[in-house]
Amino acid sequence: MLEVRYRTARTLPLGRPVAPALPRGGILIQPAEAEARFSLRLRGPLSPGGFPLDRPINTVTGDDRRWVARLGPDEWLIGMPEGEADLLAEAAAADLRGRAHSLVDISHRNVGIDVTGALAADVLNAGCPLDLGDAAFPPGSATRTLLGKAEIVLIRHAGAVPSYRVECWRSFATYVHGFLQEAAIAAQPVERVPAR
Amino acid sequence: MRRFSLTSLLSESLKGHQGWGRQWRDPQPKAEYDVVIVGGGGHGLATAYYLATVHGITNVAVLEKGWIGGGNTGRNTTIIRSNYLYDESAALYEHALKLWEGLSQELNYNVMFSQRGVLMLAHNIHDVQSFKRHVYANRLNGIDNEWLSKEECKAFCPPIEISDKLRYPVLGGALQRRAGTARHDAVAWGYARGADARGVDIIQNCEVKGIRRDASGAAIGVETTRGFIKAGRIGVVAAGHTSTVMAMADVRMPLESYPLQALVSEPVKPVFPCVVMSNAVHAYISQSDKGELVIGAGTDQYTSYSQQGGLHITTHTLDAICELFPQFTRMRMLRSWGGIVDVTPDRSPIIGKTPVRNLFVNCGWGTGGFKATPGSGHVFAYTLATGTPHAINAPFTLERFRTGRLIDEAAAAAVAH
Amino acid sequence: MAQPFRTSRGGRIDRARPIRFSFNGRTVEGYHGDTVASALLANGIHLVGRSFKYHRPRGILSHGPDEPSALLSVDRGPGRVDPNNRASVVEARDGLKTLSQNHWPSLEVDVGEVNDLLSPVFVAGFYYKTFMWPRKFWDKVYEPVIRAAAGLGKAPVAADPDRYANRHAHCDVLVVGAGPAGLAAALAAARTGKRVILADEGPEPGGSLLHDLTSQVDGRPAAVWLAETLTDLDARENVILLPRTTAFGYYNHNHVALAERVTDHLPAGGGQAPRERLWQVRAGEVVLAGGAHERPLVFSDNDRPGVMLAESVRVFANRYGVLPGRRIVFATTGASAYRAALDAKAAGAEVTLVDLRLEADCGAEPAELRAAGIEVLTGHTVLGAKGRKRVTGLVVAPIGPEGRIGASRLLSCDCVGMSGGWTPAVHLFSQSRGKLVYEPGLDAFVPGTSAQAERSAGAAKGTYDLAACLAEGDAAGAEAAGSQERRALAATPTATGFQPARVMPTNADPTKVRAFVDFQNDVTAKDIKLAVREGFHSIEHVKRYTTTGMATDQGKTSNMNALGIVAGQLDKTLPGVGTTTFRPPYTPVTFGTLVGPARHALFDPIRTTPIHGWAEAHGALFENVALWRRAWYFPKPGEDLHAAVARECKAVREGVGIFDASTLGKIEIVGPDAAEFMNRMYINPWAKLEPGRCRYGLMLKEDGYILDDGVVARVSPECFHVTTTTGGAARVLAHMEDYLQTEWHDLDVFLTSTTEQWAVIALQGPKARAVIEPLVDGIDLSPQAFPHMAMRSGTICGVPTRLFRVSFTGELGFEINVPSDQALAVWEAIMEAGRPHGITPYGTETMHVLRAEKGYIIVGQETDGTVTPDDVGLAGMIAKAKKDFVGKRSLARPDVVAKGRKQLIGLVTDDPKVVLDEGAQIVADPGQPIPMRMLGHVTSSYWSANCNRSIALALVADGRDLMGRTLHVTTPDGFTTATVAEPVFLDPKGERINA
Amino acid sequence: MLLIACPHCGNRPETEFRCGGQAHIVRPVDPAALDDQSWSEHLFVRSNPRGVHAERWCHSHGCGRWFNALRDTVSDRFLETYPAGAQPTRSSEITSPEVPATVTQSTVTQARA
Repeated sequence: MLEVRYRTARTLPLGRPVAPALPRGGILIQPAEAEARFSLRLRGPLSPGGFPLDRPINTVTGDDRRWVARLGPDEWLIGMPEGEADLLAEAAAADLRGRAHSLVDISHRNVGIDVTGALAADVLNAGCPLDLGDAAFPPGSATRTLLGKAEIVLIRHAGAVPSYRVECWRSFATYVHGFLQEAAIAAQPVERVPAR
Repeated sequence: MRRFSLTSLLSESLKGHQGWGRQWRDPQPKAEYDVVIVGGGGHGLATAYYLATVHGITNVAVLEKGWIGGGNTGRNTTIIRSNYLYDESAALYEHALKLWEGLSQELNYNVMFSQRGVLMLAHNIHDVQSFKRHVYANRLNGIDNEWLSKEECKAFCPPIEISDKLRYPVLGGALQRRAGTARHDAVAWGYARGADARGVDIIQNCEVKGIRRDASGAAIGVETTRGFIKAGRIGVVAAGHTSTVMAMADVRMPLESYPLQALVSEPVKPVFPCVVMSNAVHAYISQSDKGELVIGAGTDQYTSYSQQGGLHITTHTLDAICELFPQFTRMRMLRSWGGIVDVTPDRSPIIGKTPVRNLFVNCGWGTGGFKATPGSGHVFAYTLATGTPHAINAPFTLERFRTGRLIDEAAAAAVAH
Repeated sequence: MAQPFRTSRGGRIDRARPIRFSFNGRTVEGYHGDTVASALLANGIHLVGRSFKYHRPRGILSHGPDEPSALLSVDRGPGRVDPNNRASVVEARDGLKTLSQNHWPSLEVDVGEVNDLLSPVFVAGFYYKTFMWPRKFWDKVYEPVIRAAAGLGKAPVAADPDRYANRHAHCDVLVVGAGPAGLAAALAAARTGKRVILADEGPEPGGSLLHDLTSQVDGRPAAVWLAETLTDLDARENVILLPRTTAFGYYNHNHVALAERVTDHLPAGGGQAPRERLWQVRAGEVVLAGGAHERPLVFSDNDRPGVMLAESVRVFANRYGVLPGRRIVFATTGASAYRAALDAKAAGAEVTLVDLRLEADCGAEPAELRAAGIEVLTGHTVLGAKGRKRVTGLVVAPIGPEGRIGASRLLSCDCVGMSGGWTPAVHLFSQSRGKLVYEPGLDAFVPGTSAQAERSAGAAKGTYDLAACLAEGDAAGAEAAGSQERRALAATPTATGFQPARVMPTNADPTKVRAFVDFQNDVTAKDIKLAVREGFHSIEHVKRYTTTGMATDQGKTSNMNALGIVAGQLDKTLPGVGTTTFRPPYTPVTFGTLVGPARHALFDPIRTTPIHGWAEAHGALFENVALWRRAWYFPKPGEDLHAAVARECKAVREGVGIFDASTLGKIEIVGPDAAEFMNRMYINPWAKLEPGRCRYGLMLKEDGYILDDGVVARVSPECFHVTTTTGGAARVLAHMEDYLQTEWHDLDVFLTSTTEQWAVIALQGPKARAVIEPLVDGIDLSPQAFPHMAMRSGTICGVPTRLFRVSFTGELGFEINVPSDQALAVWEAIMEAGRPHGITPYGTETMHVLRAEKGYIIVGQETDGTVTPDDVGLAGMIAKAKKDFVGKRSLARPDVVAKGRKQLIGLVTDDPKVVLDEGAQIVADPGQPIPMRMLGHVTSSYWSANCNRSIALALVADGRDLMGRTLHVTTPDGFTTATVAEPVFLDPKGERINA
Repeated sequence: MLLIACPHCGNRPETEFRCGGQAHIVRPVDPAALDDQSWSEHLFVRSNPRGVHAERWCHSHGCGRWFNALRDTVSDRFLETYPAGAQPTRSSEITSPEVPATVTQSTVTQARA
């Protein structure tokens, strides 16, 4: 199946991102491009092989285009450009030959939203109950968690400006995107100075 | 017992109310009673009251480890209704409702039973089917329950938002007009006063620490913080602590105890005329005589005896309240609290015998015990007096978990497909 | 003259920024920095409300959150009206409209005041003793009257247009309260570099330092030290300083809830910014420095407007530049009121001070006051207040030896400042389940053993000396941050002498004295004594019987006095009577704050499929199924549900229909032990299912009742594609994971949800094959190559697909699984290809009818959590050879195999036009008396256009033995008759499905 | 809202978890061999102690793994968490259902991890 090239354009639930809008007061919430993603499940010894599987749980390796997030002891979420999906599947098959594992294409299950800017953590913390401080959730962190009433995977990329990827299931994308936009409005600083 | 009446109230008001005596005595425990009831909540006190009034058994003690009515009786949201689906539950709760209807007069204590109607809202097609099933079953069981269109719901309870724009629009509702609320503390006090007047000893600050059994295994009395008390029969009515008490007689129960939270708003002038329940969005709300909106929240997911739950349970409940009643967003939460509810696998109570001779139990009312208080006490008194269950509580055995004859109202409400 | 009681200078108000608001329609002028209470007092307005029960005139008791009496309705514009605001904490601003409450026709003239005359009758608990006769009067007369009288303000009537926000936050040290102790704690913690949050309920941090004009801290005036400290904290990146933020709830594991009032104080309302924000702080350590509340004195008519707390007089004078009266009498049992008296005198008032304590017990303070020209009467009690809508005088008398009360004297005044000592604000400590201990010297409960990682400091711990508060705060902050460093701060000593008094001694007839304990709920000392007399001895009983401490201030000013009176009556110690457990919230919190953004579209996620937009554009109506919104039916212009569904149903059986089944749950089950895992989870056998074949699977809970169902395809020997019901998807996956992880460690299997990876387009009807044939590549669609219950992989419209040949209609059918983002394109291509065949989109209602015509069950409709496979006629699916599967053992329980269980049957109404109500009950004899014996109920019922009659499915006791019998089914008006039939109404041999 | 130490992810808020009730109830290898009484006890009877309780939790909105925990049901304090299939190190502190706990005091301060 995977060798079949997708010939029909993908219709993303949040639409194709246009040119980035101007960030609203230190925050940019941007639906991601169509990407390929896989859920890899594997137990037993984690040979480095071609994949960085032996990194600690709740970390991500790679860059914002090709990444492998370890979400649990035997679970990895892998993201990459669409065109590389078949290569990954082949590589995984070669690498994990003879090992009981599961590699499931979930490119269409997940939707990505990038949240960047100085207020990014504040906006996420409107619904995400985790400590997103630099010590507890430094760049390179990745975990499944919650945003309001939706489950998400939260990935923090490295960079000068705080930069997060929120991944959610397709049908939750409207809610998650709406939640983040509402949080961005509410996170704008207002006069909180004392009466005097 | 000094009768309460307008006359006695007026005559006392001329004397600075110096003439009122204790509403119930504070006796020392006797060495032996015919019946010892463990737990001085509404159910236990009602049991004692009906033992004395219906069965003439007055050598009875109610043992309460704290103050009477201090458990779930004084912590619940006081919803009273009887529109249950299954024949067994319907009979039990309707029995209670009929007793509620004359309770103030029976006890000579105003328990403020207010038949303001309980309206259960349907938010999806599945709810509609389920509620109609209830309405029809209730009709054949002689219990009032009627289906209302959403417009009729709005007319009955104006604060309800019935716009189609709601996340879960209101499609209609099932209304039991005879249902309502009561003043929870007064129920405990009224039963206590009535039982006491007939000779029952209500013993507060007396915690049961053990159940003594004879060589045959039969229960013969209780060890308490105020000494051993011999008992002909023992009735355990200790909601929230049943597992602990029953373990004293080596009886393991199909129970788990969860925190259940509730809250009230600041008092406001009358704005909410009835009780509204919405299982689909988890909202239970009424307005007390004092003007507070009384709101029931859900249980936490873990067992606990802390009488304290998580904030997210409260916020989740208020999400639903404000969705259904958007005018209440600016109201304020005044007080919140938690109780401990004993939940059985089918979420119906256990009322009757136990494997230990002379030991009886009345427990597992989950989140809905208050409404049953008079009926529960009435049939449990019968069971304690005769040693056999009343026809109404006969199905609510411990045995049913072995045989599989469960009475699962919650499962019958089921889930959306 | 405007603001006649405003001092000529001083205070922290900004005299350069005047503001105007209205009170009961009258314009009130004040300054930026005023509260509504301070501005009202500046204008000489003391009468601001009526009490709950007796409608007595009430004024402003306090300057802070403990205010029980001055409760106003505040109008901030349309939809922004709310009741019961404490005037002492509402920041005055331009344009605010405030209104007093609980009176008719007006605040000045209130008919309800008749209750005050009837107060001898309306004692504590009177309503339990009467209103019982005649019985019907309760519902019709008594209760409505009681209810109308109860309540304070009026509930909002319109939806709230404001925005509310939520923020989860983490810190190492959370400091609650920014008074001297809290500031010192925050400073000490902040210096370590740890993350600190400092929250204070006031608009301006500083606590008592904001009105302390005389003390020195660290060699500087207190105000200067405060300003420097705030500047220091503000400059630190590791500190979040939150004014206007009340810590109101202390939950498990140091989860502390704060309510921040973000914009109410802004004249423009703050634009898009939220009105309030809930901070959910998870703190490593908490420092509780929330200060203390002053106690009123209990004496006759102590509730008259103008009678307030002594420290409040000081606060109004020093912080707001308002003298609440020109002739002020202070009445006290402790030293703190002396400072208030001195400050009031300095601000220009004529001052007298009355102290219940004997001169010898008073320390140096009387002399200090006398030196300042203030008359001090020690050893004097207060017999009562004079005046009705405003205090006009205080009657005092000396107490001689043996408590004899001497000749009384009237002290004329227009304001009284009273002090019965202080009650530490232990609310949050108690909420954290820390154990309170009684400190007799302080006559107060103070924090004892901690239950969580917190510590208290300052007045919240019963420490009232400024230097000691600073030292305690510093130590608490440093300890909380794990630092050994301590910094001592010198400060002016504070006089803290105090002797508790329960009720001020009097020689009046105790049954006549109306000395208020709970001001808002109108509970007097004699009410409490009555409760005790009637046997209510536990403080919880007293509270509930008298309602003391149950008002909107939750007893901040009254609890200790009530407790003291009960203890006195019973001759017990205070702890012997018990203290109440404090519950959240510390002060009332709006529902909006707790709800936050979870309103409207964000109340609950609305899940939609990739086809949703198309369905919307084509006129579909939708129904909610779990979180999903599914297309219910597609009416053409003029069609109702009935007409649309009839058309859709016929279209499927006669041609071809298209249905969006994307919401079905899907799980990819992969691994060498996948088949064994399936064997254990489902009642069916799986080992022999060939790859490329499907089977309808049924799954039970361990109690034997049906949990879920769905078609399962074996993709390869080690891979199953499982489908679940829409509502059951998450539940089933969790159920499987639970067994896999916790019971069957021996199985090598992995589960991945693919519900949203695959959209599912169901194409059903005799022409289904013809429609997709031109679109599909790589799959031979012929009946021989691709029979019913087969699954193939290939492409459709160039899109990879898992193509199932399955049917939930009884027709030839396909369920086309395609990746979600491409489903809309495929759907549109199929619609295009189907147009010549009359392809018809249909919704869930038609799907339900079509499957009912075939007697296929829907889990959740035919089953309800109490139904076994045999009950619905599916016992034949149970794999006989399997020794075990989840739920198998429960199927052998006695009452599960007994006769009389309800079984699935078909019902055919005698009148074919009658469509039964779903949920209708079934009886054998409609003439029997109530309660009737019910045999079962209708689970599904529809008009079947294809059968040209109504059809129904029902669960009926021993129903399979009743074939052909006539039964009676409830209708809204009575009963109708129906005949028991096999639950298949169309194509009983199932030929169409194999077409 | 509890703070729960997932053995894989560390301290996480309770809303990410699902509680699975009493731990260490092993599903019988051959349920058919049990009589009705034993089977109903397996299904329904729970120790429900007032004190230290061994219970199951799943980090469902995290790593998805089930694990076990010892928690005091009076104070709600966790004593420890440990992987599914393992035994707790402090098993001796579990409150036995047959022996009533003499009021467990909640005096221990919360783990400060």
